[in-house]
Amino acid sequence: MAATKRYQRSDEPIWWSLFSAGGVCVAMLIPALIVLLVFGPWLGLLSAEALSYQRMSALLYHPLGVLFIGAVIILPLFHAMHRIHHGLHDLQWAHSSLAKWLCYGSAVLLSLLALGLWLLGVFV
Amino acid sequence: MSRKPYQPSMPANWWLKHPAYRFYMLREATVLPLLFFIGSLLYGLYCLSQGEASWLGWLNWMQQPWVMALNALALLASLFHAFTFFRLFPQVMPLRLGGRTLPASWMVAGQWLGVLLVFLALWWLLGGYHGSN
Amino acid sequence: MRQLKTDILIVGGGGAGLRSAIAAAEADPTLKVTLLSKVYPMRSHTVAAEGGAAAVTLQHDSLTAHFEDTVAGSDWLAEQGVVDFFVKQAYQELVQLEHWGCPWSRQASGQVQVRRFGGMKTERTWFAADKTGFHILHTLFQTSLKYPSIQRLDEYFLLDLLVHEQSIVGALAIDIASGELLRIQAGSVILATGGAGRVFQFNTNGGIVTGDGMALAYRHGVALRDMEFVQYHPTGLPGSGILITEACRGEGGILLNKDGYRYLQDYGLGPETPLGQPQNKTMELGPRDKLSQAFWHEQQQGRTIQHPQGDVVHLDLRHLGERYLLERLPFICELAKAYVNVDPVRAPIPIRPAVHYTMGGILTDAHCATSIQGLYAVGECASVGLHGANRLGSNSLSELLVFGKVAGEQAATHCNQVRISDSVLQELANKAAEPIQRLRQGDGTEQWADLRQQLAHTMEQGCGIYRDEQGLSASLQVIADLKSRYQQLKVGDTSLAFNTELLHALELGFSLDVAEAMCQAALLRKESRGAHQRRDADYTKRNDQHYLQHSLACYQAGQAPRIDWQAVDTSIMPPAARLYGGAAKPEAASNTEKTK
Amino acid sequence: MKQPDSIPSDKQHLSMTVQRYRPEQDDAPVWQSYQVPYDDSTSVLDALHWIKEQQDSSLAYRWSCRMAICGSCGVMVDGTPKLGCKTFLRDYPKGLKVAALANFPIEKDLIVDMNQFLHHLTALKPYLIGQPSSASEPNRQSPEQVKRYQQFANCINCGLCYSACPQFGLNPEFLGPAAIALAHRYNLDSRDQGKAERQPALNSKNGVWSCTFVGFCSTVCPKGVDPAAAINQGKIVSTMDGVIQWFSPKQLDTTPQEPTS
Ligand SMILES: Cc1cc2nc3c(=O)[nH]c(=O)nc-3n(C[C@H](O)[C@H](O)[C@H](O)COP(=O)(O)OP(=O)(O)OC[C@H]3O[C@@H](n4cnc5c(N)ncnc54)[C@H](O)[C@@H]3O)c2cc1C
Ligand code: SF4
Ligand code: F3S
Ligand code: FES
Repeated sequence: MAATKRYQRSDEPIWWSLFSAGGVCVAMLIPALIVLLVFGPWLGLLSAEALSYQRMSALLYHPLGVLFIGAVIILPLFHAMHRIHHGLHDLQWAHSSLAKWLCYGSAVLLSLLALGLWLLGVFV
Repeated sequence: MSRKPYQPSMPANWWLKHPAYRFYMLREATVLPLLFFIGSLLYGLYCLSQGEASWLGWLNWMQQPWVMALNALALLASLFHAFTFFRLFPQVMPLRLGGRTLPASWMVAGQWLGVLLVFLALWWLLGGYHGSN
Repeated sequence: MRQLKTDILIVGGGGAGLRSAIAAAEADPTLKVTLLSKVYPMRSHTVAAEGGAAAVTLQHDSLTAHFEDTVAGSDWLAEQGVVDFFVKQAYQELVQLEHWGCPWSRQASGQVQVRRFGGMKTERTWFAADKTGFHILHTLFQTSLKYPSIQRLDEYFLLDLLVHEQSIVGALAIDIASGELLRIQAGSVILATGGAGRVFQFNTNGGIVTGDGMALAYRHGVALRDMEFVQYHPTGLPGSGILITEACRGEGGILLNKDGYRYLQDYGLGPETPLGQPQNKTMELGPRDKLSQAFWHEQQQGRTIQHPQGDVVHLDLRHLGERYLLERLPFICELAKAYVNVDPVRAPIPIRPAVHYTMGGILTDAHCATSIQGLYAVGECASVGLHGANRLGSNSLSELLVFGKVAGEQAATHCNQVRISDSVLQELANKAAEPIQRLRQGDGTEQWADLRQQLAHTMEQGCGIYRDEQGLSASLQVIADLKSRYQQLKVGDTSLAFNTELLHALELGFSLDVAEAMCQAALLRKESRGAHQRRDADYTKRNDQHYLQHSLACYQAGQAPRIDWQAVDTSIMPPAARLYGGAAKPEAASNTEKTK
Repeated sequence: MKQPDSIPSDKQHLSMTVQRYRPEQDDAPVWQSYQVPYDDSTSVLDALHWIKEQQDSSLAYRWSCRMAICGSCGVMVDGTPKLGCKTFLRDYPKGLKVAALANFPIEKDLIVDMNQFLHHLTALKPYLIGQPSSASEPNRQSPEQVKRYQQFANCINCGLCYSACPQFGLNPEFLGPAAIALAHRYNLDSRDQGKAERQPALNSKNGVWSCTFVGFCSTVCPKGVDPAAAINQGKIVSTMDGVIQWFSPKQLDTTPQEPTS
């Protein structure tokens, strides 16, 4: 069995780690966030004042707000784009590395956008 | 030659052919409504950075029926995702306590408890108490 | 016809074949070792062994004790020099398997655990839950992947041996996938083709256990020794014959007749042992032949239980408790649930005796060599002389390892250099190909399935747990008849690729020869010994004066075999009564003294 | 279909549709139906035997132990991979369809080419690598240590998980559930020191990383091996392995690709 095949280490660990972390966030945080943000006012769980501009910018532009951005936007983005990337392969629509670039590239760009908007809020 | 192996190929719609595959695809598809919700958040983030009027506009936008409907879908999707994800966790990371593996059902229950706690914490953080006074 | 040249050809990918392949590869890595098997190695029937493998392990045990148990178990028909060698090697072989990764069950201290087994004085059976054979086979198979010199021919079927002037020169095989013939030239050949239990109707054996290697060696003039000794396992499932391991009784399971009575105490195996305290060599832990015979008597007296698939008795494990059962006997629980719809935690398992093991086989010397230069045989297909008239459970898995190693090393050192011209070899191969060509063109009327069914039926009838002259003669007659009908076989499937009908037809041909040797030897052994029990008035007792001898069935084309007799090596422990249960105690003690 | 004479009238029967493919005459598989007698204990394998012996002797399928331990008899039953000998007609009173295992090339009728599977198995060095603690005595291993890998040692190489796994269907180079479970088994064995030799293949694209945790492999496994768990635990191992390689300065020079010899 003298197979002298060379194995190339896959770069998946990076994407998979982000995907998994994102998966945890989506499972743990997103349901609560949707319930509160979307249905909170409507269900009377939150007062109008709770979501006021002042409170929200105070909360979000707090230095720890970046964690929030990471947990509910950036990681879920990578989670989603990872699944889309594999889904395209599953559907036999795209096998190329182009699909991979597009998927993870857009996750990166949107993440940068989120960070940028946050920085904008914090410093401007 | 008597050998002529027949090479099967995966039909394009293979994922419709078995309940297990449909379940899998549904799980993968949970990210589509999720993306919409993430988009909503990004939009909110943008609006917040643009000042109060714009933020109020976003809050209004979020209460549009079609936005709410799509986000309701995102909620269902995230719950379904959580359901599948929590079940996988004990498989991927079996926890051992004193030489015994923790029963999977405990770990699943623990995670749902986590969801509940997160909800309460977030509610508190967002000012849920305001509503109660 | 494709051609291949190799140094050592091993036929059979079971425990015996794999162990010898590894031994040969280790003995001389420059030799080309070819492992040929009609099924992928891990499908070999070794995979089904459940209970365990024996070797003296505990402090208070001794080689002498294992020796005595084996010889007494064999009803003094074992070759004592061989047994002596075997008990000394067994431990190292099991350790070797441990070093190769076999997941033996362990004690809390991390040491290997041993369990009780029928006919053994002391706990000395190593086990891997109740899938010992499975783990042994997979460990061997996986280990064999390490050796670059071992080349496998998976799903190749051995058609014949190529023998030139009493020396082996190779073999002819068929590539099952394509139907092509393959001529293999080899310096030595090891047959490790397993037993022949499938010639009987109710058996614990897999479909591949059809006696192929036995028949081929036999046709080439190697004698089949002690073929009349066929072991019935007392606990097979009704219908399928699927084995419920002896380990169930080792763990404390009990056998009950229809009155819920532990009937074994009526057959010299008592006194009754308290529930949950099994005792070696007593009651349920008596030897297999005695237990199967006891069933037969109960059945005669109407004390067995009616089951849709025939008469049964009950194997009760309920008192062991769910947790213990799932830990120690998980596979048994799985099998009982699937095949008889019984959960052993809640209900007793219906069981009946089923043919399990062929003690006899290809005659070899203590080094696994046959009378053909360069041809070796090992494992269940061989008769190296370990089991005599009755094999003790858990001795045969150890046998595969101990003698597999011997065979591999012998084959490596005696890889013979017979010079043979290509044309002579081709001539031999062409001749060997004739039967299959005939079958392929056969235009008869007989169906393989019918003949096989009738063979299995007549063996069960005439050559079962109890035999007599009339029954055996009748079976021989039927077999002779089947053999002539075999000449009229029609193989409906004319394709080349995976023609399994053709293979079944070939197997049937082998089975017929083996069955005939069994019946003929049984007919001429006019005594009762071990697994061979005669009902004829004069033959119900062991008769050392005339029959302390091996039978040798010698092939005679066109007629039943000639039976020769061969002296038995009893140099270490002289024949004595074979006693179990309470009766064995003083006797066993004095035996030990004698031989120590 | 007309009922053949040989069916005993006192037995129930049902329709079993079997996939046929005769390489010497067919270009693609076709279906053929049989009326098969059955009772409570008739397995799919028994039914195939019945067809072969009574109806069509050319039907080809693999089997050996008929007790769910040799791994020969995998087939698709109504689209789900199963062991023929452990699947019972009593559970399909409306009839059933039996086909060759999915995702493998079909050789004839229900027989598929298993060589790729064997090849993948071999690639991962599924044997103990390392020296025993003593040449003549067994290594010590506590029951807990056995338990860590035992489940993954129970694989009978039946290949059902490969038929269940769409990722293997899409990419036959994927080493697949059983092979990775077996590698994991040895990696978890306290006696083994071969992880470094197995890891390059596991770390590669066709190793653990082709799996998207469909999980169906574990559902169909007749022996409770849970290959999905093995692979996904393997993803953590592979990730850690990568991190370690990343941070260990000595390793930085060598490429992560390694010959497997
Ligand atoms: C259900 C069961 C349980 C058992 N339990 C125990 C136990 O607990 N302890 C114990 O010690 N013993 C046990 N035994 C007995 C023991 O398992 C067998 O005797 C032993 O495994 C036989 O091994 P083998 O290598 O000789 O043959 P097998 O494992 O039967 O292998 C035979 C090989 O030969 C090949 N072959 C045969 N014919 C051909 C041909 N024509 N062409 C090419 N290849 C061919 C087959 O493909 C196969 O690879 C048990 C037996 C059975 C049936
Ligand atoms: S993991 Fe399970 S399904 Fe896969 S080959 Fe092994 S036993 Fe079969
Ligand atoms: S089905 Fe396939 S994708 Fe992974 S979890 Fe099992 S290997
Ligand atoms: S025939 Fe052996 S697993 Fe089914």
